[in-house]
Amino acid sequence: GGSTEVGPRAPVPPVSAVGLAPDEPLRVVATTSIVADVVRNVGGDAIALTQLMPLGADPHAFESTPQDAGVISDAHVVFINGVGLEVFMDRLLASAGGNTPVVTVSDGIRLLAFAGEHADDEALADEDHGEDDPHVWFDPNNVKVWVANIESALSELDPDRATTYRENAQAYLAELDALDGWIREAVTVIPEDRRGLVIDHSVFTYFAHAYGFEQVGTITTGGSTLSQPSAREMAALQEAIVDHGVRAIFVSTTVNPRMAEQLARDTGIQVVPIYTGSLSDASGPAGTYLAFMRYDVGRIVEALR
Amino acid sequence: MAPLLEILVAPLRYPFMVRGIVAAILVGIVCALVGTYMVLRGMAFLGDALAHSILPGIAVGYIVSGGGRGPIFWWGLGTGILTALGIGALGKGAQVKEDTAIGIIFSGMFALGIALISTMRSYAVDLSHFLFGDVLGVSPSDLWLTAGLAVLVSVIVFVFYKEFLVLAFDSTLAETLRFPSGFLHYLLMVLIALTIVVALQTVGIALMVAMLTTPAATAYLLTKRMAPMMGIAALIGAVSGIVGLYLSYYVSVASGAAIVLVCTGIFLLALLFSPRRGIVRGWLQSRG
Amino acid sequence: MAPLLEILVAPLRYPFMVRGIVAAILVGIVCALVGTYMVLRGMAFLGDALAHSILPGIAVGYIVSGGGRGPIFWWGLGTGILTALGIGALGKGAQVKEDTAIGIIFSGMFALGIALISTMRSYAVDLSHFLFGDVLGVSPSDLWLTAGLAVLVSVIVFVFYKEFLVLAFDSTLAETLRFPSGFLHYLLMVLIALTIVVALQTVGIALMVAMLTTPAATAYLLTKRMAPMMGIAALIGAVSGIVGLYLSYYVSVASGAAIVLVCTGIFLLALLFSPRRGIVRGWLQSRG
Amino acid sequence: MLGKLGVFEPVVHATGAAILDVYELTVGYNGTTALDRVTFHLNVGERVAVVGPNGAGKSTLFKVIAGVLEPTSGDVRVAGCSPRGHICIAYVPQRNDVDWMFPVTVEDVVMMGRFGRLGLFRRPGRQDRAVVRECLGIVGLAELAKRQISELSGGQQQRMFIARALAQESTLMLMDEPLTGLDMPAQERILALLDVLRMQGVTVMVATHDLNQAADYFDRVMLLNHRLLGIGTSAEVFTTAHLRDAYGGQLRLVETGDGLLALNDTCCGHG
Amino acid sequence: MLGKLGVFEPVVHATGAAILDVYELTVGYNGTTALDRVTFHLNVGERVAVVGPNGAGKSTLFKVIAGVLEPTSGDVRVAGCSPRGHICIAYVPQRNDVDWMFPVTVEDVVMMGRFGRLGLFRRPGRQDRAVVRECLGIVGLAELAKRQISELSGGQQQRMFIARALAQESTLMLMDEPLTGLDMPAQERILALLDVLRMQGVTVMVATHDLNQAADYFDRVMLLNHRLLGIGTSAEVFTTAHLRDAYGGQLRLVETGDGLLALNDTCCGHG
Ligand SMILES: Nc1ncnc2c1ncn2[C@@H]1O[C@H](COP(=O)(O)OP(=O)(O)OP(=O)(O)O)[C@@H](O)[C@H]1O
Ligand SMILES: Nc1ncnc2c1ncn2[C@@H]1O[C@H](COP(=O)(O)OP(=O)(O)OP(=O)(O)O)[C@@H](O)[C@H]1O
Ligand SMILES: [Mg+2]
Ligand SMILES: [Mg+2]
Ligand SMILES: [Zn+2]
Repeated sequence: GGSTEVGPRAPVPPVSAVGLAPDEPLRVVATTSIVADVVRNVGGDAIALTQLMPLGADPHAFESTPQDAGVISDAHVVFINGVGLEVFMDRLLASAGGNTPVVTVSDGIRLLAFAGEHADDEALADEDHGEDDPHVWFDPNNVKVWVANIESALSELDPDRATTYRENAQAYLAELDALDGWIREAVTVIPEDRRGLVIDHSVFTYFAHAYGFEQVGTITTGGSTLSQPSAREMAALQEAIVDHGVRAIFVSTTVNPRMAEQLARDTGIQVVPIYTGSLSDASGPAGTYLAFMRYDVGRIVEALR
Repeated sequence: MAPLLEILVAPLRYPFMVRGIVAAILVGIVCALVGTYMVLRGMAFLGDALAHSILPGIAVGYIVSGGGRGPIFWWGLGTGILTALGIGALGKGAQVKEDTAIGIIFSGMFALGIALISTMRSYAVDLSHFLFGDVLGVSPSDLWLTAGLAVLVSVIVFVFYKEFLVLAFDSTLAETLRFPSGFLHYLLMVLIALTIVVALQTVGIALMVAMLTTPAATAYLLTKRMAPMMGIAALIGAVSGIVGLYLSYYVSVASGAAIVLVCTGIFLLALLFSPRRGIVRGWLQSRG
Repeated sequence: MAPLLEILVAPLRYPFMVRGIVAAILVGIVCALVGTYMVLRGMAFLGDALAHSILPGIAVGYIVSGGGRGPIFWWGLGTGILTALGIGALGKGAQVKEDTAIGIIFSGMFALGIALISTMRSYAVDLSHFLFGDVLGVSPSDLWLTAGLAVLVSVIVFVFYKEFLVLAFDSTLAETLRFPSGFLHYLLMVLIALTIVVALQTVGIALMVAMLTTPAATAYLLTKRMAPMMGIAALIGAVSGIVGLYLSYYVSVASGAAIVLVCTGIFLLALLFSPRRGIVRGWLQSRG
Repeated sequence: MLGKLGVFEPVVHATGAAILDVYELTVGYNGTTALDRVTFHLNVGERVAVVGPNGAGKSTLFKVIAGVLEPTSGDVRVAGCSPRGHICIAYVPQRNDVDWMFPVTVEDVVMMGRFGRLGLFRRPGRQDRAVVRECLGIVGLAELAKRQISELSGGQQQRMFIARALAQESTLMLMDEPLTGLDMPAQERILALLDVLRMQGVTVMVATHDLNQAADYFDRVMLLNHRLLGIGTSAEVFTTAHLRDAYGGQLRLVETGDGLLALNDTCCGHG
Repeated sequence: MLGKLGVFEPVVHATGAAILDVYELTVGYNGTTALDRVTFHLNVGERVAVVGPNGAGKSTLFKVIAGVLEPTSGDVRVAGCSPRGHICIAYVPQRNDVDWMFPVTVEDVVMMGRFGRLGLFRRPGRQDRAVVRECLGIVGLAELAKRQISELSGGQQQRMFIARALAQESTLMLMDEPLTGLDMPAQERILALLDVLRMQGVTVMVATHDLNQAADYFDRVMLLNHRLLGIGTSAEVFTTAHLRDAYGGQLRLVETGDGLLALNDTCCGHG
């Protein structure tokens, strides 16, 4: 597969510079640990970053406390993934956010419909965001859009440190390019006929699209961890696993692996746990976004080669 | 400023805290009023059931409207009222007990909702939100809606106090007094549905069930008359809302959970120390 | 092969279908037996309540065990039994009605669970699974657990049939016959808790509530005696499980939802056409 | 507002009409026939005792007249209208299936009898409270007015429901075995009350199993066993043939000056 | 298995002892005293009527003896043991708070009376079914045996509970106003049954409001009004002074050959 073309630059919401004291950092909030990690890389020491969702949280379900709301209320800017991932936060942001600008880091990414179907232009034109897959970070090229969005937002809020942000962003973009290259290299060992991916819920849409895989099927249909398959879909998935010679079922660490385990047992393949919606803690194997991608791709390669 | 005052005032800096407290008080009062009837008629679970039952309505509303919050609310409300009327009809026909009627319709509707969602193949129907609610995410317009509801429910409960009392206590008497039993029965069901759907918007299922049941049950331990029971229940509901939110602010517990826990705590105190039916009193009596 | 036979056999090619059907039948039977008592005693909601109440146990189990599935199950079971005993004590003390006791403890425990989880700040405890369950994800060892439970519950229900009957119908008689009412009451609560926690593992809350309530209520419309009521309920539970899974296979509806919908459908048929209390019969009678 | 919709509309009596007309009334419970073509009339101010064996259909008759049960066929008119339209019927059922733990006091329950006369929006006033106090006094519960209802003895509960029926100040009182569980002074007081009610033009129907009470305290008696076996003075109705029809041959009968009397005890043997 | 744990263990009677000893029994409901230091004894085979005004404490006494209510102080011994240990007490409560829609037939309810005699694991046998049929015959419900219990009239329900108590074949029967709502032939039959029970050595305590019945059909009468006013033959107990104490001055008293009799009707006036 070729490189994903980056869509038009995101129209960052009109933010204006906030007056900061010389050594006062910009107060920044990010929702998931993955968004937070990218923001940290762009902002560096110049910002005071708060990550809203704890490590290991399923971003599809989360409840906030008054502290969370207070943090948002006191912040200069909030970065969210968007694309319907943090549905729970709409009202919290509307309520506590008040004047706090909210930046959707995924703005400008070319979105794909979930469940493995490649987005065609029709789907893009369709304003129905419920059909878009929110798991954009499985393609580092999408994260490059994040970086651009984050950098421009931070710079406009805090023009004095714009240079720092630009330098940090440049450095990190380079690392993302390196990651993209590394992934392309790593997956070459997987033969063409083994590039079928099965996963608990539809997180591999962008990964498959970028690196020449096919998301053969998911256990829960739709993009949510919160639904249940029918017997027909399970049967179809089992057939697909056999037909495509799928070697493994990947399961998020935050999701119950029961169905996957049974299906794997019946078809004689293995279950491989990976990280999807959240990083591990710093000492774990997926403490940063870069490590997270390397870890997951490592597991994929290991399982499918 | 005195430290205590400081403690009380500090959270009020945030407008969302103020809105949350107002919402919790309003919901606490309305739920207590409506919940009194539910507790007395053995329908404590109607809240939980209705909240789950509106799922298919929400799913259909989502499909039809393409995801707008407004239409989904009205679809939910419509389904809630229809379900409440269905439960009312099934329970009134005396074919099955009221709680069984609730159970059947609840699980049937919920299953229908899940089936619909599973064919929709879309996840945007925000289930977890309905489960946990989010009293801190209450918008000013939600607040107006809740306040409007609170006034409506209070007025109806006040106007029909006599009639609802007789209906709940002795339906044969209601018949012989020629009260329009059917109308009143369904009016109460609609009131309950209205309360639940609006409360759901602001506070979520778990919190709502607690607000419907626990204050009314606590008040039941403390008085032997209906009107004071409603008053005490409303007071407990409101106090739990305030204390719970402060607790949530200072201890950092999820706000809905904090309110429920305060509520449950008050119930336990009443259970132990009620002058009328308290355990401690019974225990003291049996010893001397 | 005849087309009908082909239709019946085709899904059985998949081992998960066979396991799912066996699990649905077992759970259907056990829930029907236990559910009969729940429906007759007006505790239709105990299932939903207990299922939610074990949340704090699961949370603590998660913290203590560091996420192992086995220990979490036992923590859940322990919490379930404790909660059931607590509800039993509160309802037996006659301080409040049984359904109110259930409501209070349910919301209190659920809130405690949410509070615990929100301080843990980890959602690794998988809530959605408990809500929807997955009868298609049943493992052979789950199946053995369920079968063991089915045998245990059936034996106890059979052995204590007389005693449970008297206890449910007329507790004063149970006292004068010197049945160990307390022991039996708590035994029944423990049975219910056991059923619920095990069924939860296999089928999830929504399905379980339906299996506890709907078949028993349907049977209630069809017979005027207790033993046949249990038998018919068990039959309906088992049939719903089988038909529902075939439906899920051929029509592609979420499996749990399909089972519940079949179950609800049978109830509606009984409601319309029951020879004893059916609506159609009543209507025919009133016309001539 | 609801009055306009006809929901709470009071019914104006057709003057001069008999207060109660029952015509060819038949009631069946799936399969069994409880009442079989029963026809009779009551005049304003009459006191009628309804007697008959267990399962004769007495309670069924009362329920239909009170409007809480639909007849299978036949016609019931209270002051010329259908019973469903009436708010001036007071009914004491044989068994009160109420929740005894309900948070109401004795006083509250009796006050409910007044609710029919208050419209929507009106709260009970001073006069209503006076009536309630008076009715409680009549049944001898004045001292227990503030008790929660579960704290009453069986007879006290029964008295409370009689007081509630009295508080309704209705023109037709239906009391299904109201003296059940009352001690003798209380029974005397209720029976004495019948005279007062008659003076107020209240029509009273009472079901009872005590044939002597029926003969002594009521203007007419009605003997029922699914069919109406007779209605008239006790001398007309309590004939050997009628009583045999109703109770079978097991009743001890005693000849008195006024006619036949059936006895269930031997008190007269002492006299 | 449970028998070993002492849960289902039957109690062996201390022979020769009085069947019931009540000593200084006091029962208070929060605040009010229902029974005040009541002491008496019953011998095997006696038939005792308990009379007293509403709220006298009759039902409270029965509940304590049946073991369903804990006394505040004092002692109750049935055949020398505490009532909680006994399975040979049959108790017909004044009000049966059962769910009438429960899926049981009349037969099933009467069969429940037999469950005390069956151990764990045993199912009712042929003999049990015969006893049930017989008891249904005695109360005249044989034809309604297969009915669901909500399909009974008030009197028929009461008969069913009496049949259940009979089916227990116990040595001490406590019946709290059992004749409530029964028609006269049925009352006669139950009262006639008392003789049969006496021959079988069954001790019977019956609460009633009918002083004449109490005097005529029972060996001894007990007059209760919170305190025990008297226990003995009706001539000893039903004295003007005692009855005044119990009922106040409102009772009409008639002098008979046997002593004083209290009347609640005027039947003797006719004779
Ligand atoms: N649960 C209760 N709580 C408080 N007081 C009670 C309760 N039950 C009964 N009482 C009171 O105790 C006294 C005795 O009641 P009990 O039921 O024993 O009377 P009784 O002799 O059976 O009367 P009746 O002839 O009306 O049945 C009465 O004054 C009654 O009001
Ligand atoms: N819900 C019901 N379903 C079926 N049959 C019923 C029902 N209610 C009453 N019956 C039957 O109808 C007949 C009349 O009953 P009803 O209650 O009117 O008798 P009653 O004269 O009041 O008797 P009692 O003196 O015992 O109160 C009885 O044979 C009874 O068994
Ligand atoms: Mg009757
Ligand atoms: Mg009594
Ligand atoms: Zn996801």
